[in-house]
Amino acid sequence: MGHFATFADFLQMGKHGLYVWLSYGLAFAIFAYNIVSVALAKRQFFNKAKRQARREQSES
Amino acid sequence: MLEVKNLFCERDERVLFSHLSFGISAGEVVQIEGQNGSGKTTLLRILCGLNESYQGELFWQQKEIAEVRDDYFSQMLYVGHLAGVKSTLTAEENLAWMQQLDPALDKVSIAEALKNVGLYGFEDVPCYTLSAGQQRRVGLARLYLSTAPLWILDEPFTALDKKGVAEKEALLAQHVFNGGSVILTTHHDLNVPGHTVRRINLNEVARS
Amino acid sequence: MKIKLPQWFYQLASPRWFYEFSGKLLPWFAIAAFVLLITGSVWGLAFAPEDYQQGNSFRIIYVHVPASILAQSCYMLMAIAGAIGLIWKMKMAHIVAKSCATFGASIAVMSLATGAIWGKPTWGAWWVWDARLTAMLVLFFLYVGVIALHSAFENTQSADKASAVLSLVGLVNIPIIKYSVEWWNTLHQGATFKVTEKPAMPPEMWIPLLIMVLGFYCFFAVILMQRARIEVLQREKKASWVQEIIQQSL
Amino acid sequence: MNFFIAAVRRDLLLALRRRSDIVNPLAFFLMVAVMFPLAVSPESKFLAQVAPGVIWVAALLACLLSADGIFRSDFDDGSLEQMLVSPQPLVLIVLAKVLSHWIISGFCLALMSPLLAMMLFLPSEGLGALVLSLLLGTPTLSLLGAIGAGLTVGLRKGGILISLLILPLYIPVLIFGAGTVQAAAMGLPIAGYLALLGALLVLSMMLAPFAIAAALKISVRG
Repeated sequence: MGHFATFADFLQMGKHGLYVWLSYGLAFAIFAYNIVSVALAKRQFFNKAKRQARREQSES
Repeated sequence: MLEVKNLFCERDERVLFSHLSFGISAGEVVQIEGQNGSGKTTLLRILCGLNESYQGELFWQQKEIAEVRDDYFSQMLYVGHLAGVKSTLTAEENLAWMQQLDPALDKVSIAEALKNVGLYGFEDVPCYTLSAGQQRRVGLARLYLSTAPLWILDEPFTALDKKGVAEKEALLAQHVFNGGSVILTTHHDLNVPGHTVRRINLNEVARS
Repeated sequence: MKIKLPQWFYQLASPRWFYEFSGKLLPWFAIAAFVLLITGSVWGLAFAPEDYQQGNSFRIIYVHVPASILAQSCYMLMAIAGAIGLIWKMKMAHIVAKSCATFGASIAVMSLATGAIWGKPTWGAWWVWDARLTAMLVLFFLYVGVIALHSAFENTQSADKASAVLSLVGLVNIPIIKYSVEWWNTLHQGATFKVTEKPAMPPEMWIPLLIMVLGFYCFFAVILMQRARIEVLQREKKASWVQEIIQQSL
Repeated sequence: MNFFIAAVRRDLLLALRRRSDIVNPLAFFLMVAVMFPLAVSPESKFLAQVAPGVIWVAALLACLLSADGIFRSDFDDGSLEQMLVSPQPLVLIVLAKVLSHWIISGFCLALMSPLLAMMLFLPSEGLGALVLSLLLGTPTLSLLGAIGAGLTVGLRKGGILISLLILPLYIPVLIFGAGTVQAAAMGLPIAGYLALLGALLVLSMMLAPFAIAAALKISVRG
């Protein structure tokens, strides 16, 4: 495991495990938020467009 | 004087007018017609540079307006829905400020202009004590002061009585007679003595 | 103000061209971002040596520093795009600026939060009025202001132009704010432990940092393009080419 | 120049006719400073220490609150439209409006600040520095506030939004302004601080009017 002897050591990070994993987790969460929000916005747009297309079809 | 070429404007995803072209030369009165919401006010605001969400070209004396802005603004008088009258100032102070703002306002004295709009004796009363019609007339007193050749007037006759309207029509006639021109919107049947009024209907333009 | 611009600039200004071009670029950037971020994190977390003073908490640098750099350059891009939109009345520039705002705010939050977490083991407190952190907080406020202003307008064009003016004002102010905050910080605090002003880092430490920075930028490019593409579709939804895309998605 | 003086005179006249425009920021300034000892501690030693900051924050908030109204009435009654279609340069009109706003807010606040300094036990060495720093710093606050006012004048919910936009920009002025007073209270030289405040003022005088004019055009033209 590179710098660390065992996997447990890697998880523990000396005595700073909590802080290191917390910040990486947070960074990951913000990355994920960006990806998900973009995907949601995209789906929302197409759903709305579809509904509008259906509405126009039923009108005509 | 003023020329509009191929004007296109839409608002809230609705086309107000497209391919709108017209010109106005010295000594002409042009009345913009159309139903409520047909874009009359928008058109007038575009003409005096208060609305930029349009496509097309505007020319003043054969030059693009954007290039001769200062010259255009000093030769154009705009009276909009809002009179631009400060209610805490007196009629006289209001007009004095308008004169500062627009150096083309100096034909007659302020006192005379106020007399012409029937506000003789109201010069030094704060405008909030005046009625809506009287406040409107303070704004219109500008017309008596103006030497600008082009007048753009948005519903100038609202809140005026019959006599007031007739007086304003006579004033327009005199302005046009002296080589000025007027673009206006109004719900009244416009009657400018001795002149024919050219009408542009925005509803027809939108359809074309 | 009439400066002739190269041809590609006008092409880029066309939303349709942007939509098609970014569609081709997107997968490459996405792959690059993924590879760089994974490599950088694994290297930074597991292989880089620990800091002799801070121990393993030093590994937070690999997310904190790229986030801070990106938050600042994202603001710059937003303001420059806004300026281009104002001067050359370019639709695409405003779309880019708007997409920058939301992303930039989220990345500023990342920088602040990881900075605070890093602060706990190094300074013993979650929040320290350190000059860099304070300046980042102000940058976050600037982002919030731009987003709030944009959403307050009903008319998209006015919203674009107004937020462009605000972000330009902010851009002029950022160096002044940074300088004043640093100056205030040295005035009020003794020499605090400066995290980023250390003697030169060994390559095993800075190479993963570089990889992470590149990864963050690639990710930024991916999200920015995606957001801009959606915005393009929304704003051009009456155009026939957008209608075609919608038809295809049915 | 005549036009500039006329524009300043008009705005001052308007403020004089509506006294509340002048009195309200001053009353607000005083009240914030009164709240502080009530909330924290009336002990003179402590108050003397925080007085520079409290007075500066109170002045800053008073400026910010009154900034919202710089263009509002002109926008509502159509005067702003007339300013935009006039051949007079908009930047000049804007500068006149900011100057008159400063006279009725910042300038009066600076004159009133010794009273607050006394109530908060500011050491007498800091008194001159307080007035000077406010005189030099508040014009910058007016200029920046006018940018926010110009951007939000066409919006219904202007009030809280303007603070969101402008407060971050106020930070440098606050730091150097309160720093001046603190330094003076400790008997340190203040020329450097005043020079920085002056530099901020010059810079914002050169750039802000253009930003304000652009903001107003956007608000009116849509």
